[in-house]
Amino acid sequence: MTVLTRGAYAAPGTSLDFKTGNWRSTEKPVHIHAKAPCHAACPAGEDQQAWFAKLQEGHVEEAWRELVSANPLPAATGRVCPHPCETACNRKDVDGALAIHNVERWLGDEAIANGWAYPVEPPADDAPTVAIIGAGPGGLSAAYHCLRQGLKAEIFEALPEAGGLLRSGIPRTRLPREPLNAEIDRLLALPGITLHLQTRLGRDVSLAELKASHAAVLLAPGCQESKHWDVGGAVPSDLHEGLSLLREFMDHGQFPEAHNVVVHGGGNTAVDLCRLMKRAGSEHVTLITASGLPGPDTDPDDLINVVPRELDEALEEGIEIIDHATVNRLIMKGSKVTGVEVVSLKKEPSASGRKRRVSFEGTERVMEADMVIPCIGERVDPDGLNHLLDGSYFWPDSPFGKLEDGVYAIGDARGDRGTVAGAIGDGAKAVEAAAAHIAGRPQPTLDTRAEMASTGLNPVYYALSPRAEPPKVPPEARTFTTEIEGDIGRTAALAEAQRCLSCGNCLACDNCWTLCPDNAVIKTQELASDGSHYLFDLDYCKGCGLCAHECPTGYIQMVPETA
Amino acid sequence: MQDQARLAELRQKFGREPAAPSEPTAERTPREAQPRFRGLESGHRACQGCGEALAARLVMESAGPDVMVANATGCLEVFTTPWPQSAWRVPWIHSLFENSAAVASGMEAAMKAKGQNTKVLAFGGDGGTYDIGFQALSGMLERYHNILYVCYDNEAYMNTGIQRSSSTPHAATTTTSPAGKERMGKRHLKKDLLSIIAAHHIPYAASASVAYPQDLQRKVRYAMGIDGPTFLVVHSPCPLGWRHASALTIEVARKAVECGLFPLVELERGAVTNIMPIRQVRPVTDYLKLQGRFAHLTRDGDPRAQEERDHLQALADYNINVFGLAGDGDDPVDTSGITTVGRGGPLAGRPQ
Amino acid sequence: MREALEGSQAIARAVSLCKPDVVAAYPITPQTHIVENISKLVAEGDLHTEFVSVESEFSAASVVLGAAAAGARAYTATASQGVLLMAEVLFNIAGMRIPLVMTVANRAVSAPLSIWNDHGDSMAVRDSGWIQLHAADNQEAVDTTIQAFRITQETELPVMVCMDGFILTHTLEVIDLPEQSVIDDFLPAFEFNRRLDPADPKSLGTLVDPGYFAEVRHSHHAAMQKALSVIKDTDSAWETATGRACGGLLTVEGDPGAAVGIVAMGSTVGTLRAGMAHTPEAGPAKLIKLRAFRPFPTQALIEATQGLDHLIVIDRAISPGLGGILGTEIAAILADVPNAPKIHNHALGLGGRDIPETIYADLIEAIKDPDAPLIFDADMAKLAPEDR
Amino acid sequence: MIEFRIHGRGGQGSVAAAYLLAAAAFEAGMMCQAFPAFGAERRGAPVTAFVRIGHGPIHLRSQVRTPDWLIVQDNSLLIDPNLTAGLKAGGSMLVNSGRDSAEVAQTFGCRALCVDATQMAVEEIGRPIPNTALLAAFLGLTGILPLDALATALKGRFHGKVLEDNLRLIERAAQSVPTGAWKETEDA
Repeated sequence: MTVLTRGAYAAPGTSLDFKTGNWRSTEKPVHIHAKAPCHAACPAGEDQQAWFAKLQEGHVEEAWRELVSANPLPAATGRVCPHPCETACNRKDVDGALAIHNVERWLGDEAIANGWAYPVEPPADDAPTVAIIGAGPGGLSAAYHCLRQGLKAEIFEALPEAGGLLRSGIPRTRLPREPLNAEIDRLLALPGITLHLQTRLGRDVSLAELKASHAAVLLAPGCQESKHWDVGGAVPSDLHEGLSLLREFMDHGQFPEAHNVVVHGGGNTAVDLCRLMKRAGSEHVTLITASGLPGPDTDPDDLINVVPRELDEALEEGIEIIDHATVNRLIMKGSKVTGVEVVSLKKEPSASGRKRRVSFEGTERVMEADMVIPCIGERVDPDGLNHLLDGSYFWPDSPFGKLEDGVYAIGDARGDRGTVAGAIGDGAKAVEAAAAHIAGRPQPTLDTRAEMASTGLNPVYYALSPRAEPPKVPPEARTFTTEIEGDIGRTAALAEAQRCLSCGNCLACDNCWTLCPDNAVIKTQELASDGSHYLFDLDYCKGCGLCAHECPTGYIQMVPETA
Repeated sequence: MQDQARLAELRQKFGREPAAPSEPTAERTPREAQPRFRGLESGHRACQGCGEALAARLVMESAGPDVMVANATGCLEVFTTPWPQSAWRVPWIHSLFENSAAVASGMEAAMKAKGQNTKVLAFGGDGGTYDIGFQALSGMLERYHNILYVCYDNEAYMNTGIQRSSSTPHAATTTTSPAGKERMGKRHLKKDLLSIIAAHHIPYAASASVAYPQDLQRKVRYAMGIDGPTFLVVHSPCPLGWRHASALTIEVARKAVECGLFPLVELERGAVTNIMPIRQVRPVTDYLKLQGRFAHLTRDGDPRAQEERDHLQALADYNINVFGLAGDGDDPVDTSGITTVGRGGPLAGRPQ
Repeated sequence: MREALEGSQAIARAVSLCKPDVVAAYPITPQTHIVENISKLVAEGDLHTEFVSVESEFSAASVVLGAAAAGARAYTATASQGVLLMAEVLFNIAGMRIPLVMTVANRAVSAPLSIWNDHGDSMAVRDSGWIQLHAADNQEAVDTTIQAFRITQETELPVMVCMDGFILTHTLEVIDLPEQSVIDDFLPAFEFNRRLDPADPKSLGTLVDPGYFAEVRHSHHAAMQKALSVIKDTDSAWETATGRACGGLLTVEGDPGAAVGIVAMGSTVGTLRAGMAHTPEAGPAKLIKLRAFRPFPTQALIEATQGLDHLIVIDRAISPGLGGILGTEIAAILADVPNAPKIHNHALGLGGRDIPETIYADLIEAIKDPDAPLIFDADMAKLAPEDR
Repeated sequence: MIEFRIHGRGGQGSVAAAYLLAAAAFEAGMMCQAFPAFGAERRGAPVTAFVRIGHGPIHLRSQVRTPDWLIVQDNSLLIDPNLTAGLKAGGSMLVNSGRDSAEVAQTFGCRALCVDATQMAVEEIGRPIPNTALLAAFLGLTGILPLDALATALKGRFHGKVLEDNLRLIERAAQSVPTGAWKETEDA
């Protein structure tokens, strides 16, 4: 029996005997570790938030190591990637997305300059060897991830140099040779990677041999064959196909002369070509694309697949773009083209669900042209791979690229790819699956965590801070060889890191600890079991939801009591 | 020296500071090892999302263990001390509704008489401060007691079930200022208490809000360092009385500041010495629409609602003009009171 | 040392001898001279105390509550409206069992406004749970004030020392003020183990639910009953220290064989004593001077009234609609006592009405008059017929 | 027991006179009691104060209804026919007045003496406060208490020049009346 105290005084802190936790009727707070949208959007599988966290602490090398745990070629991707991470960045509607792309490049360049070692160990002498077809970004990534999985890698490349599309399909104004060579050389120098140049599948080696001699085969051949292009059966006699024109230019430094150029297509190659032709002296360069230009109402499916920055630069340089259109007819004088008839067109939904292209009668118009360049994409060279292709590409069912046991597809050769970063991500995933296959482990699964939308954040806690922009060569000073975009620099890179909202993950801001009216958030000195610094004391938490509402990052969410 | 030894003993006993790395911490529970003074402990019986409980907890953390508290009758008193339990870890006394300032005066006189330095705090709600305890408060200030008086302002008599006080904002509904065919909630204005307090020419008087805990705690620490009467009014939303979701307590408090209806200002010897500029001034409707007590003001098509909204907007504009609250983004003080976050906590890792 | 002192001045000096840490008071007639004299002692440096000049009696009571709770010996004084303005705090002080001392310079309660003496004020707070001791003269007031500090400390019950306003407070008489060393020996240093202390931070003034409130009140009542012996013992100790007693709970004087007894509190006792001496023709009486009104010395009163046929109970306040307060209480006490005297209850001296020494004979005479009025000295001729 | 009633006007020191007289009695080894007729009056209004002195304890606390002595501090009060109400047979009245004593005695039907105490006070202490002079004259007349006792009581209340002036004043006032003229009623 509790005995009355004189005057009914109470002893300090005795309210702890009264567990208010049972007042929680419906919901309790939990830490959810949602995926940040940058991470979710990154085809290479980078966790930008994680490496920005290291940068915030001022640990640049650690940030790079964190970055290359997914992507071994940041100096390259930091120059060529269309950075869907920035498009997804929740900060874009506040004061501009983080300049993830530029910081990535800076980190990659820093690693080259400082000779930082990749975070891999040499594989054991008796480690299984994986065969990799193609030394483009996908193949290189796969080789690197083999080392991370304790496997050896043997790369077979048809060309005399490694680099694939990075070397052959991207102008130096975007990706100069020096960082590309340095990064590829550093990677290929890692013990455990063997490279066979000028070794072509179907000619020098066969898939069956490789399957027999290696623990797994990873196919990263890229797309080397231009797709056939004609307009109603007509083909100009002097037809220059886009990618080969670009390769030619990059090998010889010259373009055929033309005054009015029409480029037909909607990818980076098309835009690169437009800009180079313009710079080479063509008076009018027009891009005709079936896709839409970026805008508030543009459906992501409909959006032109070009690095936004590049598109801006192209417009800046005077390239004309006709969107939602196609070349309906070539106007020929003999076998030479003198003009094109353009018609408006849109991708409309069809009964099957796949989009179909519908051109609209009555919108035809004619424009002058003395050169038409199709830039509608390439297909996989079918040599030695015929039985694995479905049309022009591989179409693996698995996100890990598995075509059959021990054989995986990587990169552009997959019908659903199209970026360097995607190829790099494929390399990592394919190796992960292959390693599991080799070791007899269960196949890996995808990270299915929810993505943290901007609506899940509480933006008031973030001080406004404008996005850093790198220096750029002005349009009039641009050449064929000088890199247009400059280095963001250390100061700006570190400042950008501070702008990371840490979407969906704890940034140890103390808000929950500070704002709990019930003192039911406990701060821990060591990391709590869930990796944060905070515990919910459910003995006292009344479930008001204040911590979740005031969590800047959406890391705290209220879930049903029974969950 | 003696004070230091005593403080050390108190800290040891009540876990005011984190243990140094060399100290053994194994015997302390995580709760005991909290790197802050737990003056107001868990297990109190405040409503979910109670702004007053939060405000009191923040005040106690900054005030520290070497204090004693006189608490007026009200929610805070009732929910913290249902015998035989108490949520307080400092010496604390509740006497009556209207006399916390006077009881505190006596405590302070006792400390003076005995040559002790323990700081005396007096707590009251808006009822106990703006209304019934106003006289005792005025006397306390005039007599220049070394007391920090904290008013937890939730703008009505919440303890008795939401009756209007002189702190209730104009046009807010309470059970004694309901809206109806003839009335649009409270007919009168919120009393400008801070000006009256400041007119006592005391060293320091300030307003604070639970939405800005760092600012609030800075003000408490500042007041604690003053030997003389100081006054702090803390805007403390009441989810029950203001009729908003319990998770929105901070949001509502923040909007009150951002729209200008609850200016955060500091006055020394009656003169305004600091204000917290509003980073982005919001219309009062942003604040009103979150709360059921203003629901009658957000009805479409009611000209009376429009008029009262405009009235409240005019009052907010008045505050903004009088105190110069409209913030300029480039102003270095713009974010001084605003809690912003970065990895590793509010102060860590911010670019200087 | 014997001195000719005004009552208020004597009280101020007595309080000063007890070395209070905190004094808080608000001036009100007829208490004013007490606080003025204390202020003067402070101003002259003769009394080292925190003198808090509050803005109301309500705050005066609140300040001494806070001071005592914080471990200080605390004192206040008031009267009349001041008592009523304090009322809420007085209940609170007692309910929290806070030890402190207050002088009430008894005065009538308005309306109509009257600055003169009666007991309406202290009677209005008789249920507040305070010890109430009445002084019959200024020497008793001084001695009781000093004793009160010891009693409150021992019982953890607040003590109200009641002295008739003007009649005592403003009367100069010969007072023996003890030496400081006598007080220092008599009165232990102030200790209050429930005090507010950061080293042992208790919470005082909690919310008590119905499951324990009855026990709170019981313990308070029990403490009051235990205080009876403390009051008595303290007076004995005082007598040992000074050779002077105040009469413990109550004293009986006059003719021990008399059939008539008179009970009175405060300064009335002296006048009745003089009347008895100067009008022997009225007959003898047993004069019962009641010192402790709360706690009520029930047993002592029963013993004192044994053998009496008539007991005249003098009130200096009434409970309108019932009668005299002391009279009603004593009637209730004696109701079950065999052969209890017949009670004649009269109120005298309301609102400062002067009580002449002839009152003694008049009261004795009135025993024979079954219609003797409750308010004994009220003159019906002064009332309109419909107001009689 | 000897009872006194002192009549005056607010500001003339009537209550102080009562206290001084009682204090003087205490100094002379007697018991004493002095108190005002408590009123809410302000400066200028009639004021009454009472003194009882005796060799034994004084219990009675009523106002003095049957005084042995009256001391009247203000000439203007002589218009009140009730001034001498209750004055014991053979009681006497000392009046601060320039009027003829016999005339006053005849008016009120008692022994009376007029002394211009105000004039003496103005001359000696520079203020028209007649109380100490009247008390001194009274003691000179009656010999109830030695003048030294009053001087001692004054020393308990005043200091410095005020005290010196008053000591001179009471000496002069005591000598201004026929010493011991009313002595026979000392034990009335």
